[in-house]
Amino acid sequence: MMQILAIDPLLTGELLWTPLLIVLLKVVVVFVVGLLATMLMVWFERKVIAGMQNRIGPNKAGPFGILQTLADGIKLFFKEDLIPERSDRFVFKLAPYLAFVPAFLTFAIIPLGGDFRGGNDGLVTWFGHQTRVQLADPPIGILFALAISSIAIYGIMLAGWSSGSKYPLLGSVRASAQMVSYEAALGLSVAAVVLVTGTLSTSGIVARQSTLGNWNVIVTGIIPFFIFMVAATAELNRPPFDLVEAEQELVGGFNTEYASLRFALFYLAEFMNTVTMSALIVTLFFGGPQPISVGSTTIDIPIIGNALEGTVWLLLKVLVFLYIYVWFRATLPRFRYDQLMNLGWKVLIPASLGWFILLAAQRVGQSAGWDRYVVTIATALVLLVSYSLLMLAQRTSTNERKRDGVMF
Amino acid sequence: MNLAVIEPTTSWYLVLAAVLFGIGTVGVMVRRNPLVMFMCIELMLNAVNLSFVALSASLSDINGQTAVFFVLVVAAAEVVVGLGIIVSIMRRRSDATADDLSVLKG
Amino acid sequence: MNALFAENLVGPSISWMGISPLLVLLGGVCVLLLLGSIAPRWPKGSYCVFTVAVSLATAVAAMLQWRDVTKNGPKMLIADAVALDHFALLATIAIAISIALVSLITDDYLRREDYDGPEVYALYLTAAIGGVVMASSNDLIVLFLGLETLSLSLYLLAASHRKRAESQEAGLKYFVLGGFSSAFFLYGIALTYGSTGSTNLSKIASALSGDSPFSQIDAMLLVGIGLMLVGLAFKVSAVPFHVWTPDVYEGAPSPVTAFMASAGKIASFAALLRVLVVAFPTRIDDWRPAIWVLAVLTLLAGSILAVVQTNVKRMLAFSSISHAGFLLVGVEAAGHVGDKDALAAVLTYLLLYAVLVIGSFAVVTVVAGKGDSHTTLDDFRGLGKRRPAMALALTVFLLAQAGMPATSGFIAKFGVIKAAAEVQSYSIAIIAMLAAVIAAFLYLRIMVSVWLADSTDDTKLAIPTGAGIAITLAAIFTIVVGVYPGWLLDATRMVSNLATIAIQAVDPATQTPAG
Amino acid sequence: MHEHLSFPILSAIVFLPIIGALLVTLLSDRRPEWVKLCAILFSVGTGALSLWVLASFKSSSADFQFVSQHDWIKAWGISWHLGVDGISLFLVVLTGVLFPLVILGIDPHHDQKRYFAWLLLLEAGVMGSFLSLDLVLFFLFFEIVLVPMYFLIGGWGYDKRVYAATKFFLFTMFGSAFMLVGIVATAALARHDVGYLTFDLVTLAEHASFATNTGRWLFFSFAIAFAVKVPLFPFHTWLPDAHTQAPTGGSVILAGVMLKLGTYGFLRFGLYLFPEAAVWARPLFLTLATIGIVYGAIAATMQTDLKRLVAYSSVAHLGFIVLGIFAMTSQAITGSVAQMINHGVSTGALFLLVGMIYERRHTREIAQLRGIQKVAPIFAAAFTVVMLSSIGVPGLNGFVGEFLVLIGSFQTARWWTIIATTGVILAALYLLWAYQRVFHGEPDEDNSTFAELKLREGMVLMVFIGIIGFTGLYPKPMLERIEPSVDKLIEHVVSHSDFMPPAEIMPPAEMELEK
Amino acid sequence: MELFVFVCAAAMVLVGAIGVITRNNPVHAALSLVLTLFGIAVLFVANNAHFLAAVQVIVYAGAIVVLFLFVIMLLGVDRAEDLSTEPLTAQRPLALVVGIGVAGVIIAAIVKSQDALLVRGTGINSATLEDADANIRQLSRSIFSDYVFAFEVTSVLLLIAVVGTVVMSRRQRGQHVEESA
Repeated sequence: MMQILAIDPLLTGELLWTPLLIVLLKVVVVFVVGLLATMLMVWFERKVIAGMQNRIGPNKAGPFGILQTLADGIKLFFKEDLIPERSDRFVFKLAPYLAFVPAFLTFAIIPLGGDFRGGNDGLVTWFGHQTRVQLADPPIGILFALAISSIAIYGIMLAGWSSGSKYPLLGSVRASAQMVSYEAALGLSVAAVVLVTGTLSTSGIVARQSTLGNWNVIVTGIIPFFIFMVAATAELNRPPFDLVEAEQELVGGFNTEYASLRFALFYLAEFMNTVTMSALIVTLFFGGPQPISVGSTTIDIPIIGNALEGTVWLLLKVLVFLYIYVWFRATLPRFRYDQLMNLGWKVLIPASLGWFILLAAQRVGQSAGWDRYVVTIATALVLLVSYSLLMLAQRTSTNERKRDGVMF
Repeated sequence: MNLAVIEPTTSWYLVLAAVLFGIGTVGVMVRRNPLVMFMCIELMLNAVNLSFVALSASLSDINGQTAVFFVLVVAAAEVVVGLGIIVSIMRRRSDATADDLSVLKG
Repeated sequence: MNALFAENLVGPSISWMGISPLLVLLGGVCVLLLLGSIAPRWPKGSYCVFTVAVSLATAVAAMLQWRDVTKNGPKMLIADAVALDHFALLATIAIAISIALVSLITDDYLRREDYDGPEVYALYLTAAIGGVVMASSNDLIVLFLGLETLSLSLYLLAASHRKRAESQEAGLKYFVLGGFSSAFFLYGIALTYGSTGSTNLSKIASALSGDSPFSQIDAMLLVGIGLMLVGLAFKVSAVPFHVWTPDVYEGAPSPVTAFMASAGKIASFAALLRVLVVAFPTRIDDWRPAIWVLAVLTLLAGSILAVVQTNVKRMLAFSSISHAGFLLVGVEAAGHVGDKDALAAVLTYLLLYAVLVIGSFAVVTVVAGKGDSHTTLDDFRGLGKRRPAMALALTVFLLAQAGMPATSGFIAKFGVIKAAAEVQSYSIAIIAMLAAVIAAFLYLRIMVSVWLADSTDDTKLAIPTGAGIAITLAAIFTIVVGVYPGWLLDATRMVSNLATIAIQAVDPATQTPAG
Repeated sequence: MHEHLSFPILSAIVFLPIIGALLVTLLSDRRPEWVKLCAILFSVGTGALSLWVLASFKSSSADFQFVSQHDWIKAWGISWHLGVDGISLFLVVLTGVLFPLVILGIDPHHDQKRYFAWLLLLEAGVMGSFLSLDLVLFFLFFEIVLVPMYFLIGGWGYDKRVYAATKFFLFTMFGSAFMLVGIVATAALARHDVGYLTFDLVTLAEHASFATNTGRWLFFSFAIAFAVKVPLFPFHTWLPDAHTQAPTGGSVILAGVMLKLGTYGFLRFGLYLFPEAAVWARPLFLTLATIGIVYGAIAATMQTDLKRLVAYSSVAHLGFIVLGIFAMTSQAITGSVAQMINHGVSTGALFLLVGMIYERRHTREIAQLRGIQKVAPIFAAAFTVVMLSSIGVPGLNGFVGEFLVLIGSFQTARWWTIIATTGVILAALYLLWAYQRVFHGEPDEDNSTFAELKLREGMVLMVFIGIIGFTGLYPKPMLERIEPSVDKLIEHVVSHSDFMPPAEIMPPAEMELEK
Repeated sequence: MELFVFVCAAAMVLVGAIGVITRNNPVHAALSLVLTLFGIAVLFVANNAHFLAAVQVIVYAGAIVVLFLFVIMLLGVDRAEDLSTEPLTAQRPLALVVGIGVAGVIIAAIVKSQDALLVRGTGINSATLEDADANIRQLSRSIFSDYVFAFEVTSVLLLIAVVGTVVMSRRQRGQHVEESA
């Protein structure tokens, strides 16, 4: 236990009050930032979509309707708490928390700022203590994120099941199947990042993306980023993969039976997850709090100190992805369920796996001193053959199915 | 204040693992639902994993942790296979328990 | 460039030739599955032919290695995790023969049951991989993985007849109990690891030998050995851990039952011997009594319970338990200074029994008819009139299982009894022989039905080609080995003393200083 | 030294019937006369070979003759070692003669082909047992005779045949279970003395010496098998059932030669291998033998079934043989060997006759038979001769053996002999009484149509009666061939134990006077 | 601190385990299992096995138990199992005896040999400020050198799992799923 904390330079020495307070402060800050970001995200999304659809969007509560989310929250808070009769009471009450907590936990490992410039490893000095602008930096940081995202399924799954009603159940089964399916692709693209950076620690990953050319999105050859992006969208159950909430088919999805605060928690978790996922994308592929720098020139934001500047960069980058998500929602039509599954299993997973193998081959070739092009071509050939075999098998099974007249 | 001095030794972990294993054993024998029996087997495997990790720490030897890694893989494969069998059985009869599996007596 | 690759990992050298049997099997699986999924309609019987070819290729690869080992001596491969010695190779060959024969039966069976597809064959091959890994492992973790590979395949195979409730339930039962026993085995590994600091069999042995300080944690080690024994006893279906056997054998599709009783047994016993003889030669006095008790219980319970059965598959299941008892007698003898004759005897027994049991189940498969349902003693009535040749073959198999001289069964039993007698375990030898007498009653009952009872059904049974070939080959093998066993015994005698090799094979440099 | 060595006559004796059996199996069922011809040819051929052995046997030699020795299972020190000496010579001849007679004299009612095949296989087994000079080889043949006999009883016997056959099989197997362990243990223990692992009888007997206790245990492991086979008193229960339910041919063979496997085994293996233990166990076996004699006789008296009566008489007669063997004097053992032959002939003939009665009357109940003498005088005459031989009337063969046994035993086992003598009297009682009930009196309606002896039956019986008469009147050629081997055996026993034979061996003539 | 962690985690483990074997509803049992799994993961961390802790959560909690829940929900077997009636009267006490016996023997052995557990092997590198990945690197070295063969064997294991699902779930040609009571 000690070792894992000892990674944080705060806690290397004896346990004193100051570091403890710093840690507490970080906890509070992360929590508040998270909540705040979520609220803003809700507003942001509504506003942006409204703009895209030529509407005005929320504009009553506060300036630009920015307090709309708060108002909604207060309303939900005071609504009557309903528990369906046929529900499994314990699980029904538990589920929203299971959805909400993981959403926050991921935030703990995202470097929110810090000084990564010039080979610094992100350490900043607060109150005479060295620390990271990050709640925790376990050596297995990125695995932690994966672990949490795999746990996030529980909330949805159990919410649907415990409602004791058919539609939520179907919604939750869909959702969890979707999440499980896309987790593989997600994990494989993360693996590509880990392969090139050689570390699992999130701060380590950030530290290795010092210049624009070193950003993982480029080093890993963009494909893993795309896959991650798509998979993350599916993982978030966001449009165009929001089959969980397909209103036409499933009424309201897994949270149909929920009301008041419990519903608010789900809602919150969903947007929280979007924020976290964007932050994760930034951390993994876009240098996290690193400023944009090409070669030796770094775009420096004046006035702000180096440590805080990282935070600003992070926020800016995250904003871009948040905007992309909203954009998705506004523009893309929803997938059909089988299309979703096909995309996940037959495109994303093979692609991410193949790309991973390609990267690995490069890596091995590099350390063994083989000709880079030969390695690439050979690997590509192998992948091509494998893929055509896969296609062939798929075609065959489709024909078989047609002949037998069964769906699967 | 005294409590802070007590450090759990390896044998604490091992004993905990043994208890967990025992609970799992009882579970496999008591429960009738194949799914739950199966969960109890997972409990047992976890007890083993805990033992491995604790022993690895106490022997200061990484191989114990490696073993856990393999156990995890095995557990995953086992679950897939087991659930496959259970699903294909329960498709016929949705409410089977181990007692209902009485076509084969004994 | 970065930390992970800064220091290059130098992996162990991999002797590809040494594991060529495994590679052949693995390649076979891959090709089978690949082609099976690309071209789903293979001509009739070609899956079977392919599997037979793969298994024969495996056997050939093993034989080539055999020659190599004979010339250059046994060795340890891949970071001492795999042993390449006669013991492993003989088991490999036996397993390969089993798959070949079983595949022959399976072909017609599958067609009869309206089931196609290469999955069953693929599972045979993967099970074989597991078996070979078990037999040749020199590391408990590897052994465990091999065990699981084998077991998972067997669970699936047992449940593979999806139209038959019995089959599926057999699969489930086998699965739950198998998983249960695996957990025990694994816990045993954990405790052994804790008390010796390694999972490598040779390293365990050397840690336990001589003046090592590990004697202090004997209690944990003993419990570890005990738990491993429990786990393996489940797999070899030794009493009182046999409860799954009759149900699973009865429920599983007949060819699969044959496979479980042959290849499954070979692998489990090979693993049992490996663990006990290689890793714990210094703890013989502790585990021998346990094996003794297991052997006696298995022999008696297997034989006695067999007598009251009325279903032939169940009978053969109990008889296989009784045979497991015989094999345990050999294991017990092998405990004595790792007697190499005993090791050879057990392996020979396994090989011969495998052929016998496959032959028997081949007949059962044919008699059982569509749906695998006609397996009671009454269904065998008058087989001697309906199909004299097949009945004769069955008689040969049954007599051989009873240990009748001039059949391979006698050679098998004789070897084990001889091994027991050489280490002066007379009591267990006599118990074994008495159990054989009790079990003989069971075989007589089947023979009575076959020859001496009148048939209720006079329709001529059709004997499919594959099964016919398998039965003929098995019968010929049974007789030939019974009459002229010299060549086989000469070959198996080369099985060397595992314990000494294993200890020699550990490179002193890699051994961590004890304490 | 033997010019015959170039032709392995003993191997031929063993293999000829096997080839015959195979040929019979392969012949078509549709040509029964060919099947029978084939069976006759091969059995007669074997008989001729055995007679050839008799003719060229060197009567003065005590050694094994016509020895044929080859490695068989080299790995285990098992060899194909055949040889014949005075003790086994006549048993071989008896076997060689009896089988053709059975095949000629008795027709099976159904499944002729299989019947003959089993019979020929049985002949090979019996021959092999008598000729083997290797423990494992002996065991092989000893066990293998069970199978054909099992099928003969089970397939062609009477209403409770399956029960009887199974009982027979299991009892005998029970015995041999111990023997196999004993055999293996003997060889394993003797390895130290001999220097290598061998199962060769002569080598073992000459070179091995066992610790007193060990030797006794080993002896018992053999003795149980032989005692069951003989059968000695507490193990005899299978015999009446087997005899009663067996078809006539089976009974003849069973009584004629198969029971002798037990007594022969005692001589060849018990005494020869473990002289000390045999001497030590004398009181026990003498007692059992005596009990057997008296019990068998009394039980025979009370039987209502003619065949069962004869069966019990066998128990009594074999008691005499065992008595003679364990008396361990030259005369007694010579007498025992002679008695084995004589019992084989006379009881064989008796069963043949009883079988004929059953053929005609479909009953064996003594109560239902009456006055046959009137209707079938020749038949009755034949029966009388055979019966008198069985009783042991001087001038007929039964007398020679029984008398020698009694005389010989009297010197070393006085009290047992005295009790045993009552058995002779009882034998006269039950046989004559039975004769009286069956043959005397007025035939009732059923018995009045009793058919007279047919020509073929008569010819077969003539052979028996010829032997009975010849041996009874002129036993010298037989005895002088037996005696050297027996003397050698006794010498061996004496030199390896503290047994002292009576100081002076008196010639039979003098003894007669004394009496 | 360590004591605190241990006690909490142990409580999680045991409460979860007992939950698994006593809760009637399979879903509740599965949730209890998750609790145990988390407890185990915490104990892993306490023993320097960070990587394994993460993998434990990902594989067990994230995949295995989710699969369980899936099956339970898909098949609708979430009907509570009635534990109050026991078909085999002797079974429950017997199971208890066996379970306590097994655990008791093992605990006795552990207690007896607890002082003798020896330090052996190469040592476990723990994460430090300089090298946060030390543990992972060491683990990977172990997997790809000593256990590389085992690692390869796992591929077969996973292959079987794939084939297995196909065998078990593929609809057979001409198969009519029998409806049974």
